[in-house]
Amino acid sequence: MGVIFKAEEVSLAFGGIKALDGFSIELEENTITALIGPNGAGKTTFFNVAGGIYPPDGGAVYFRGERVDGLRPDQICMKGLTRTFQIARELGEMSVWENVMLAPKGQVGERVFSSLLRWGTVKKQEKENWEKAEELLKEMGLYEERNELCKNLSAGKRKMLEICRAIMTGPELLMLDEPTAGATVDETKSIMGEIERLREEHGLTFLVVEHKMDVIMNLCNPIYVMYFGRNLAKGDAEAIQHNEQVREVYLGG
Amino acid sequence: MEILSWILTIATIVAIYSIMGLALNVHFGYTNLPNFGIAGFFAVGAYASAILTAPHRFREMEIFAGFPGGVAGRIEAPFIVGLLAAIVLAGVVGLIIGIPLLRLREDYLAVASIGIAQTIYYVAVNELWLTTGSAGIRLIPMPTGNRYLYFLLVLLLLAIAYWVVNRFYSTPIGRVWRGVREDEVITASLGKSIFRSRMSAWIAGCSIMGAAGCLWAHYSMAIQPGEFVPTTTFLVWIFVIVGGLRNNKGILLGAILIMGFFEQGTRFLPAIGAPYIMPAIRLIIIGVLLVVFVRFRPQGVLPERHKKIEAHIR
Amino acid sequence: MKKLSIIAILVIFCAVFGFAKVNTANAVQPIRLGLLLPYTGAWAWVGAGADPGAELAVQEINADPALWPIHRPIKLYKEDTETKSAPAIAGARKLYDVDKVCGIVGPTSATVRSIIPLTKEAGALEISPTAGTTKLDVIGGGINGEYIFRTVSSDVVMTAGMVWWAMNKLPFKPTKAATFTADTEGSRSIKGGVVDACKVVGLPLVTQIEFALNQPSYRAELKELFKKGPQVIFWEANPATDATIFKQWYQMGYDGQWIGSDFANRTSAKGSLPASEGVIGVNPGVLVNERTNAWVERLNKISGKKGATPFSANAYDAVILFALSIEKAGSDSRTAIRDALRSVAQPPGVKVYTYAEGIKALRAGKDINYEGIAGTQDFNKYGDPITYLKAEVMTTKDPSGMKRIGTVLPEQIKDIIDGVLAIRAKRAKAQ
Amino acid sequence: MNRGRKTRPRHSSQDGVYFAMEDLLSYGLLTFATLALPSLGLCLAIKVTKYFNLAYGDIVTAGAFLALLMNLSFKINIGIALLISIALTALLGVFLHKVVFKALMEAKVGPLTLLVVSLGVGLVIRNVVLIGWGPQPYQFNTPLTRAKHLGPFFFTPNQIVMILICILVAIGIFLMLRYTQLGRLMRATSDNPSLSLIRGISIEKVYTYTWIIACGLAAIGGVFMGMLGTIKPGMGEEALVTLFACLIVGGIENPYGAVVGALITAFAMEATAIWISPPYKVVSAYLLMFFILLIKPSGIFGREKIQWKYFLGFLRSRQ
Repeated sequence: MGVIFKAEEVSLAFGGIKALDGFSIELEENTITALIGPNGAGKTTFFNVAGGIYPPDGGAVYFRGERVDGLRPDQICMKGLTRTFQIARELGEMSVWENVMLAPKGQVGERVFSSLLRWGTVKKQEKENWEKAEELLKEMGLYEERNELCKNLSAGKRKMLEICRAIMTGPELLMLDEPTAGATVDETKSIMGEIERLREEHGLTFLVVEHKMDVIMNLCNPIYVMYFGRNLAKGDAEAIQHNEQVREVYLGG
Repeated sequence: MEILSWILTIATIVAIYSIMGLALNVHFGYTNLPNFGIAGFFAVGAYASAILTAPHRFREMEIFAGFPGGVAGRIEAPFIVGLLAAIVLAGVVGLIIGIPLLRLREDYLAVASIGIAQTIYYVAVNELWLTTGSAGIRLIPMPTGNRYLYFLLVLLLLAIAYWVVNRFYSTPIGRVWRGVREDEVITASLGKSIFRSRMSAWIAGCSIMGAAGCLWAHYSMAIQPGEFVPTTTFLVWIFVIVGGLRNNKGILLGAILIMGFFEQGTRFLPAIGAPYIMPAIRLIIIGVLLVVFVRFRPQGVLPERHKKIEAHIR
Repeated sequence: MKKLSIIAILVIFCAVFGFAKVNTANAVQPIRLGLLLPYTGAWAWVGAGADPGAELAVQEINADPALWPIHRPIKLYKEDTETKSAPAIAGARKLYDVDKVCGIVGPTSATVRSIIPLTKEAGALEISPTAGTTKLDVIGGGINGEYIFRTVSSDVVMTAGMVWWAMNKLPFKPTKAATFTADTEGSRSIKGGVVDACKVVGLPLVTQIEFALNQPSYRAELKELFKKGPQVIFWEANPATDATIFKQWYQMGYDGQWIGSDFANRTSAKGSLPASEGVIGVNPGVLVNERTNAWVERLNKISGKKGATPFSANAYDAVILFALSIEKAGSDSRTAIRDALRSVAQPPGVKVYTYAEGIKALRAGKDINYEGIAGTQDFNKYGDPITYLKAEVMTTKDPSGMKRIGTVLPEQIKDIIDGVLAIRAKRAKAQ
Repeated sequence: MNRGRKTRPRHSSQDGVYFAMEDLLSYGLLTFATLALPSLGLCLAIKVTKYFNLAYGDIVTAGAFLALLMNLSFKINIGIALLISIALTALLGVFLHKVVFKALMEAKVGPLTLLVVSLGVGLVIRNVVLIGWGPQPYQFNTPLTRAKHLGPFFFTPNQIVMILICILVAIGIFLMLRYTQLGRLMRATSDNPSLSLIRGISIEKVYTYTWIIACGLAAIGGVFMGMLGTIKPGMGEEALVTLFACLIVGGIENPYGAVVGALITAFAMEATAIWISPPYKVVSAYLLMFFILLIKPSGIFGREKIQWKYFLGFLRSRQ
């Protein structure tokens, strides 16, 4: 067990407003860490910095000991860190299977000439990727909709699709931004089950932003609390629930 | 049946334009790169092949007619070299132009690419040593010797282009391109480089346009800069949008409908008043058609077809 | 949906061709003659000018059934080149294959080269009334077989005329000249001719400027042009550009005598007067005599305009030559007409001045030499005639915008033409 | 030597010195006068409506031809003809907006769709003009005058009036944008269309006024182009890409940038004609646009800094 991901004193300002103000976080391998905080605390901004959408103004982000801040999103993803989005964003005019099959890394057919010339390899890879995707879709209950266009899916299903897509990139660290938002109770359960299963069977690490406290309390350890772009508290579910500051922020904020 | 011969001429022109339509589909339909500089890449392909394959006699005649003989006619390469050069050179020009352009928002890209095509046009007009200027290059050999066989050659290349573009759609690269079209941020966060994906689509499309240019040069056997004006670009856009953006069959249909009927079929209509009125009315109809289609049927006559996974894996 | 569309296309095509077929079901099969001109696009004024000439010729030929060539009337099939290759090819293809014409009158310099392979393949005769480009000087001649002729002279002739006029007819003797031409083929052809002709007569060219057409401003170009103070400027552009050039030239207060080519015509004058007062154009023109005056009057009835429109005489001659060749050939077979052309157009035949005269002479079994309105139409070995040139001056005093000030006869400029051709032959050999 | 044009121009080669810089100043200012106002109008239209209108060039043409109609057919003085043309062209713009673009904007289609539609609209306008007037060039019926030297400048009286009008109108538009209620509304709509709706501003009204102003400016530009050169159906279409070059150089949504961009583009074009090669005059505008896009895509007045590393765009490390 080692530290897989570390952010040190990350800060970022938008036109004078400090969205991140020296925020630090450390993720242990094979854990599910939660990041909570009231709206506007900077959770999504932190995801965007870690995912490479914004380069931070100050501080550093390390993944497996390698500095990754300032890299492009695709470079970060290729290193094994995949994130999802708070509001499910889907590739609407593409079908579910295409969405999922877009994700795997190292597809030979992503090069112009290979896609035209190396038929056999491309076809073989497609079959392999689909086998993986098929299994995943079945578990997440999306298999029936595999040929649907994504824009026709319900909000919960889109969320599930997004997680499927992220998993298909074969990440080592998955950063999920509100994975159960908009999902029904059953869907929430299957998402939670999937996260737990992936951690156990594949040794993945998770960072989860979530508002549903029951989900967090059952699933995650440790929990980081964020407030106005700063660290507020860290601890297990028990400790956080009894932390005075946290209660004040949530009730008073 | 000599009427068949005329239909064959129209069909050849339609087929060559269809290839450009397919390339536009790679740019705009798949990857959302609104290329309004089609005429420029068409010109690059046409000139590359024409300069390489023009016979020595062309150069002698130029000099006799009081013009400086240029590069054209020095090399006398075979058709296949011209075709490859057209494809490669159009791709290279696309690469150079793409570096600044592909970082732009779509509508900026559209406007900037018009300027690029115009620049290529002015170069073709003014660089006499290279392009023989506005007089253009003639005596370009038709590789098959006769135009019936040439039509078959064009059909063959259209079929290849169709196959390539179709294959792009269903292979992983097509998924990446369409991912870029739908949402760049997601596609990037799934580990796909946006710039590289856009660039590969851009170059692939430009090369196909170059191939179309080469075919045109060897068909008309004489090219001149005046053919590579924005109207050419707009015509391709119009039939792609009417026929069905993102659907390769739709593009072929659109090319037949717009190019075949509006461009050539109207030759059979009686003239009204001054001779410029009928063509003007034709263009007005095309303009109105464009507005109506975008307003009421933006997906065109044939919309995008989504493949089922079962069909894909099989 | 797909099937429906395909059926719709088929129906449309059938309807269109059906329409075409019905048109041709006449009692006496007319002789089909193609007229391929730019009715739209950059050179629309050329098509508009030449069209009435061809119409007039057909009207005169068809007027008396007794004088119909091979006892059939002539019917014109018109196609538009849009001044672009693709429509020109499609148009010519339609003329040869659908309308089954026996030959084509047209098109212009811009598109003629795209049509040549088609004409060659059809084995037909093509007479261009408007393509003056020097690039046709060799093409139509012996190398490719004799299928391209023109009733307009090569730009070599016109430029020789321009330079001749500058040397002989101006109130002063020029010592410095300049060219000011657009970057189009026609203009470059003119420029090349002027450059060589000036060499022949020994007129130094101090400045040679090329410019892009249709710009909003030519001030910088004009400034550059007059830097070395040329007294004569040989120029060619297009009507829209002429208007800008002359307005700005006038505003900038420059001097100098402008001499233009066939592009210095009434369309150009209407656009650029009064700034272009005094500008001279040397272009293919009819002689001024009773015969041509009567011809112009007849033409005016058709065109509805005053005076001879550009290239109308050339188009007229081309159609007449076709009709005479058909009569001479005795059929409307394409190759037969082609082979008959020289024996109706040039010496040693009997000189004839009208169609009626010519056909009567032919029926009497004589060889003829048609002397056209635009020129003698005696073809040299390249299929080119040396036509009459006229000099006109742009002036507000004439309601049409241009007044004729003189004629240039072939014999006057023969030396210059021979000199230019010699220079070019030498240059081609040196390569 | 002929026709009484005895007066030699003061600055011909006989006088020895050739002041290319002076020429540049005069020619550049005149080209600027034809580009500045349509460029400003196009800028306002893009700023408020958020799409690139390819029909704008043809609206310029329409403005010129409407003035021509007044000037030639109804024998109205060119000044009054210009005013009438401004009104009519503004009407045309509002008509186009209400009939074609409004519905599409309400349907929330992307800017690219509107761009393609405007292409079709432009085709229609251009060819209607062609049917009405034919392909030949026209001139306004204005007296022909010689240019005179005024210090370093070399203008005809009409051209001086044109340059003055151009500068005054541009200043007027800037003041309007800054100090009037309409100007504030336009800027508010530009910054945040949805917010303007919430605050009870009728966004439709702002669009209408924007089109009136943009098309009015287009008409002035068209008439000026016609005064300097000729009037023909393709004139606006040919100018359109140059106008876009002006905008991109200055910064697409910045009115000051549009005018300064027009100034820079005009001088670059004339400098190319003087020192490099006349046929490449227009190309220099495109290349300038290309260069600005390369180093500073938001234009000279844009917010971001010049990014020289964009030259190696494909190697850059950030999105």
